[in-house]
Amino acid sequence: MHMRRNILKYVGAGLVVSSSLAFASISQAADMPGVTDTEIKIGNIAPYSGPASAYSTIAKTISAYFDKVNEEGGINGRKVNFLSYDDGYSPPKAVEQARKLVESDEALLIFQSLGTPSNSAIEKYMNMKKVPQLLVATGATKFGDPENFPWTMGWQPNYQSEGIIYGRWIAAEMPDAKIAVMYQNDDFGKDLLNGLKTGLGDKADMVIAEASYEVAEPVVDSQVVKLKASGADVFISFSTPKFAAQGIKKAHEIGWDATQIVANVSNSVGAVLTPAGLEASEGLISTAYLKDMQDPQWADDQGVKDWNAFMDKYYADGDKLSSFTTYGYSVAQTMVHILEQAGDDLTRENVLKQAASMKDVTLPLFLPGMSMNTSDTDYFPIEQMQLMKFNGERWENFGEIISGEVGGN
Amino acid sequence: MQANTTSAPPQLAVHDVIVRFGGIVALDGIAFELHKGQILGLIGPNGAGKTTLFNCLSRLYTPASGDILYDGTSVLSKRPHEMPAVGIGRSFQNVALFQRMTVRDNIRVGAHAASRSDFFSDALHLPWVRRQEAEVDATVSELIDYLDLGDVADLPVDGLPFGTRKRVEIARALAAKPGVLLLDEPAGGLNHDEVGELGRLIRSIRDDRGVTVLLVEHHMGLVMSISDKVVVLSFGRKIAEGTPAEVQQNPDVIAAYLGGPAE
Amino acid sequence: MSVNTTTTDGSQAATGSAGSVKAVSLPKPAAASSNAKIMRTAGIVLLIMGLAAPFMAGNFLIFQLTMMLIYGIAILGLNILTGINGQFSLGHGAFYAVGAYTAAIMMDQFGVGYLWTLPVAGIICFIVGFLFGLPALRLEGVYLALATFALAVVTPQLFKLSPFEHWTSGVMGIVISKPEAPFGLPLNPDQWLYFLTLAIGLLAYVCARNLVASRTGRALMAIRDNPIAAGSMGVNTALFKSLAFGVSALYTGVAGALGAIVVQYISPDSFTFTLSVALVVGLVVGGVGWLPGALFGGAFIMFVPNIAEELSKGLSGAVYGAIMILMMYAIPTGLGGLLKAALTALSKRSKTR
Amino acid sequence: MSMLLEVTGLHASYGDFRVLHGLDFTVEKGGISTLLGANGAGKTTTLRALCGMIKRTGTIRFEGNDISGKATEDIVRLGVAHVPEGRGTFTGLTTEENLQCGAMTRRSRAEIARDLEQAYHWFPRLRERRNQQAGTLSGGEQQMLAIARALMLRPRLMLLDEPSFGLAPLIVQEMFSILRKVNQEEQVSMLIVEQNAGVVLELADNAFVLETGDIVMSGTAAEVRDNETIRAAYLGY
Amino acid sequence: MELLAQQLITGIATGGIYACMALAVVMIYQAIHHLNFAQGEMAMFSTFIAWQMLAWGVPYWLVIPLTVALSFVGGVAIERLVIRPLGDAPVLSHIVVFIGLFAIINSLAGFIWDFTIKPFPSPFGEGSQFGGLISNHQIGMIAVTMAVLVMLFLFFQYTRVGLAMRAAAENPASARLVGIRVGWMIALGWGMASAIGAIAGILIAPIVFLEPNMMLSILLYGFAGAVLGGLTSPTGAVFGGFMVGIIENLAGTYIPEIGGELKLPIALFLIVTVLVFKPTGLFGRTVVQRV
Repeated sequence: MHMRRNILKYVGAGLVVSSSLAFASISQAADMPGVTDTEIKIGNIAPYSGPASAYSTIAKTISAYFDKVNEEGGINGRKVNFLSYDDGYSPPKAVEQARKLVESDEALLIFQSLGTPSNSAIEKYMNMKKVPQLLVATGATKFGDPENFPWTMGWQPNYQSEGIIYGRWIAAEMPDAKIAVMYQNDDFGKDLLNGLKTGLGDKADMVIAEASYEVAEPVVDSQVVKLKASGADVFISFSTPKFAAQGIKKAHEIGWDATQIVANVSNSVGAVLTPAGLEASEGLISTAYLKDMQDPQWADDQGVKDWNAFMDKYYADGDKLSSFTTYGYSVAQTMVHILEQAGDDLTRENVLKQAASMKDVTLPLFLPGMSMNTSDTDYFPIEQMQLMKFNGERWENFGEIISGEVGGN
Repeated sequence: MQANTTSAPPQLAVHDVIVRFGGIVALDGIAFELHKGQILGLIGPNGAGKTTLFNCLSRLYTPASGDILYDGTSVLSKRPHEMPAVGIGRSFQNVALFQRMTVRDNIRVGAHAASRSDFFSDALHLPWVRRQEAEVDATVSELIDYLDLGDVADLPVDGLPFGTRKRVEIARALAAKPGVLLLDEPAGGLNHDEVGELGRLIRSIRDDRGVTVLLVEHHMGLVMSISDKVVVLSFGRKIAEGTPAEVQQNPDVIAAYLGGPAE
Repeated sequence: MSVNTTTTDGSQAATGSAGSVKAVSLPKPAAASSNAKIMRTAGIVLLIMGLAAPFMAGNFLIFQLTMMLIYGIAILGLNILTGINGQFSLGHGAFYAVGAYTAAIMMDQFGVGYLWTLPVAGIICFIVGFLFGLPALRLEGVYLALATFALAVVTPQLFKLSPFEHWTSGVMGIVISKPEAPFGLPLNPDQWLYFLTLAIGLLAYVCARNLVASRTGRALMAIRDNPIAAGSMGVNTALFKSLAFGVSALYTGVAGALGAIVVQYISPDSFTFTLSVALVVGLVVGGVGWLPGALFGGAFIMFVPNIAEELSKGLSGAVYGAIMILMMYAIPTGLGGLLKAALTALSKRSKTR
Repeated sequence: MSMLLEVTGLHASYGDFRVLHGLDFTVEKGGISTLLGANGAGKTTTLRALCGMIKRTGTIRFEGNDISGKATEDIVRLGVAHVPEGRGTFTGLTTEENLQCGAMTRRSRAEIARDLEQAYHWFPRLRERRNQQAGTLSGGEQQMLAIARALMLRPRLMLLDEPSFGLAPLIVQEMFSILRKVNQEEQVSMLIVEQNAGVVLELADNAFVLETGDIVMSGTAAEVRDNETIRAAYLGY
Repeated sequence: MELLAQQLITGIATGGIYACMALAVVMIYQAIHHLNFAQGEMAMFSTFIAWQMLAWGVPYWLVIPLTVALSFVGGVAIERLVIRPLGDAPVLSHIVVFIGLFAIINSLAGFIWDFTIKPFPSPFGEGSQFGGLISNHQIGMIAVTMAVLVMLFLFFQYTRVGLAMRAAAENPASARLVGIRVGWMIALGWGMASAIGAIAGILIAPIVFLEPNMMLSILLYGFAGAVLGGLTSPTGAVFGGFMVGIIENLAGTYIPEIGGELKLPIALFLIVTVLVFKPTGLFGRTVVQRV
């Protein structure tokens, strides 16, 4: 397995190098689908309907952000035409929408298509068509594989690195801990769990109990009760917001006095901790790369103020409590950055090249000290996170900014 | 045409059949015999158990005890859908046709037990299936003529008058070429003329087609005019058995059922 | 005795139980032959359009048309079960999924050629459907609807199960390569898959038609209309109902396998209960019991959501729902029912002439 | 004698099929009329048209009010009880609940209780089955239930569609004597469709003969009974 | 052993949610003999209305009766405006309309209130019993469910309207013939189902948090509970709801390895098994139809 991957890597790297050389010459031909002198067509696929429709907030925020960009003159004079289609979180529909964007609308690229299944479904097609599939909205590790899929790139820290960070931290700080993990039974939960075990290294047997849940379940009380019964003193919840909130609340109710960790996607003060109860959330540990808007410590931060102004003006009915809005805001800024870097050479090849050559790019909502870096072999823009602890009122960052190191090598 | 001699074994024999529903005894030791070529009238007050007995004969119910023999062989091990193959066909009290199918298709279903096919051959419409279909169609056409259903043969039965539907039901039962035909109140809802016609039809079915008939009916005129033998049930028991004339004179029957001189 | 076709008997209508499936029966008698001619002409025109389409349309549209045909095949299978045999299923997405996974696993794990996966998917789905049909025998109406709905909900979870992960790749799903046209045919893969699907769809349709017009089909319809009477006529209702489930699942399973090949990717999320619900919607819109309706049902579930999305993104669900409801007002018995009414009117006019 | 029900020019159709082609007939206050006719003549349709179960045109006057545009339940509330073909049993309800449904439009609990007793008195079979699910009753028992349920309405007019259907001769006699009693003691008028022409012509005051949607003969029951053709077709002597 | 007791109690608490929904399911089934797939969404929408009123500062004790009343009116309105025009269209057409309603309500709620989860305050306050295994809210919820159950039972069994509703659902044609206004009975059924749904929603939201998709799976469990107990029996539905909760939790806890993943499949499998042996559910009556 390892052997094969290495070989593939070399072959793949060779291909990328040779093809990027080829691009350089072609790009002069100004073959720029989706781009005119006044417009850049950007495609997007998001679940506006169906069970995952909560995530559509991200696409709505992005759309609002491009409105702002357009109003302020666009990118190098070109307005962004943001075509966002609904796939209802269904892979076959995602394929249809991707083909529509590429073949019918002739978009320059697809940006922030959401969900591991949907992105998996279109990944092969996008690479065959050589259309960038940029900054996809999933933390699955597979979307940082430039050897095999040079046209597909992620954005957020991948789930596995996040898991590793928790594992390392527990192994170092609480070597005698007994860990119980509740995880969502999909790639997100499983990647985090695997990362955790990797991070724990040879102490992986510290995990004494695991309980998965399905997104279709109404409540996770049973899982929490079961995990408490294992006698664990660390409770890790690799869950999406609703279930994380339920977990925190239930653990508090049954008086489980454990160190609790929640995944980054579920650490929003407004959308998770408040519903779960701030008292119940005290002492919670998580990681972050973006500032939490509800966190009073950022009240005077310029980036946060700008964000607030943006929300008020361009996305007034958006939910400021939702971390999806900050996420969408930041990822849209990243996209704008890449397009700006590409200048007037808006060929697919050049845009991809720009995406794959970010150097210490930072964003207003990043935690201080964080930046994005990519290269031909590193397709994980954000690899840094910082641990933090909730004091009953706000998150307190602690420790160093940590780099996960799954991708890139 | 009179009933066969006693030397031949009965075509249908009911031995001490008992049926219970919960605590209620619906049939309490019913026994009678039906010989080939006979028409037997089964009468009795409402709720006497006539339809229950029919349902036993067509194996929709299983008696708690007793036996039912067809040509000397017990049919109790058979399942309902095997009864046409055994030789017992039936009509239903309230007419149980296939509403959305045409008259012709209804009768074709009647021939189901008399033909063979499988999903695969049918889906591919294999030659032997076609040949068989032709045979079935011939039988069905003959029955349509026999029962004078030509005008309505290709209409869905849903909109047909009650009397017509009763004839369709008889045609459907005949399509299986039964040895014994169970008719459940075939005269219900028919006027005098039509009842007369029905009587002639039932006789003809017996005489021309050699079908033995077991008839449940409240129309005394019909029962008494065509039956060779009449069995009277009341509250799940057999209270009388004999020729129409004998039964009509039976005081028990008069008290329980006929109520004064019959029409 | 003169026959008056007009008097209707009320007893059946009055006692009709809530669980019964009303189906469209197309007009028969008198003008049947002229109606048949109209239908045949329409069919031929449609077929010619279907053959020409891939040379006129872009690949994206061809892909959509292929998916439409695939859904049509699945709905055809559902129609055999629901329209012809009268059994509800809100869980046909499960059979679609089984077909898709069968094809994907065979291609991914064993390198089997895609064409071979289709019959295998059909057979496996037949078996699964038949086996599911056995307990389903005991259930009627809403109870059956719910049992099948449960099947639809559970199936994607089963494909995620860790013990099967080696085969199914769990939540990550399986990526499949798109087949090229064989024999050096001058077709691109999209066109080739379209024609392949069209051919299979035609075969499926012809078989379904034959089946309906046969002894088997009559037995199935007899069970739908009156199971007890059907039994008394010698129809082994248990066997036929289970077989109907099996055959129906076979159709849907083949559609699933085709769907996997065309979409080139499957995962548990591809086959949530919304797929089953969509198939039912397609069935009803096309016309329960009317076989060609499957094509229109397929078109509805393929294209109407896109139209709804065009109309309003934020409220696309609401628009789609509203279109569905309006369709039911306009044609409560589906397109088949509408056609029936139209043809009846037509034949009456020709009769009076 | 004044008319309780006056029907003029009654047309009705099922979908596109015209079934009734302009019927005229009456039921006297306190009287009994009967509709005779072959299968498919439109007898059942006439009853259904009268109480608004199918689309119809023409004038239907009940106690002088035109009810031809009214909905079934409103007609029933005026005091018209219909014993339908096929009995219309609420199969999942008990026998007694079925009977109580019959009195749904009435207020006085005491009267209802008394009428319930009366119904059981007339049909003792129903008392035995009072807590049984009505669907488990035999065909004839359900027919009794249907008639008893109609009586629970305390109707002024009863429309009876083949009340003797599936009943044993003894019960038929009893049932008709009950109908006669109800008619005489409580002045309930009736319109009866019945194949058993002999019995019904004895009970009825007037008779109308229906053939494929048209009334071809009408008169007093005695007149109709004495008609040669009728005797041959309906009475058999 | 302790874990068993804990899971049993948790199962009862969770089952209370299902029981609550199952009751609403049975209610509509009694009224129209259909299963309304949009019922969960209607309940969700009602809960959002309650939430909105609370957000506007309307006091809690006023919000509940207002919401229930509004939901009743809403249910009647949906029947009159959406369902009634369908007339006697086939069952499957009704199902498609229910699916359409589902899509409309879900989409509308998301459009108005967004998809982020919202905390919903409990009418019974915070706090819990049995070492936190069952919160005061859940106890209150179970009590309310029981109370509604008793009221429904009395309504259907001992009132004339209840009898009229059952008759109308069972045989509309005959019901008209005894003077029952079938159309209004159906509308009333929708209203009551919607009102009970609103109560269910308000009781469930504090536990699962309020969001447009909150009822998606709960409705399924509600169906499962109702079917297990028998669609004709409110008592059965409540019992069935609790059973589903308990079975699911025990399966998830005690079946090693795949137990957690198979919670729902096992619960549904058991239900189908029950149905195979008792096709009308544990408490359901078989309606005998004579041949």
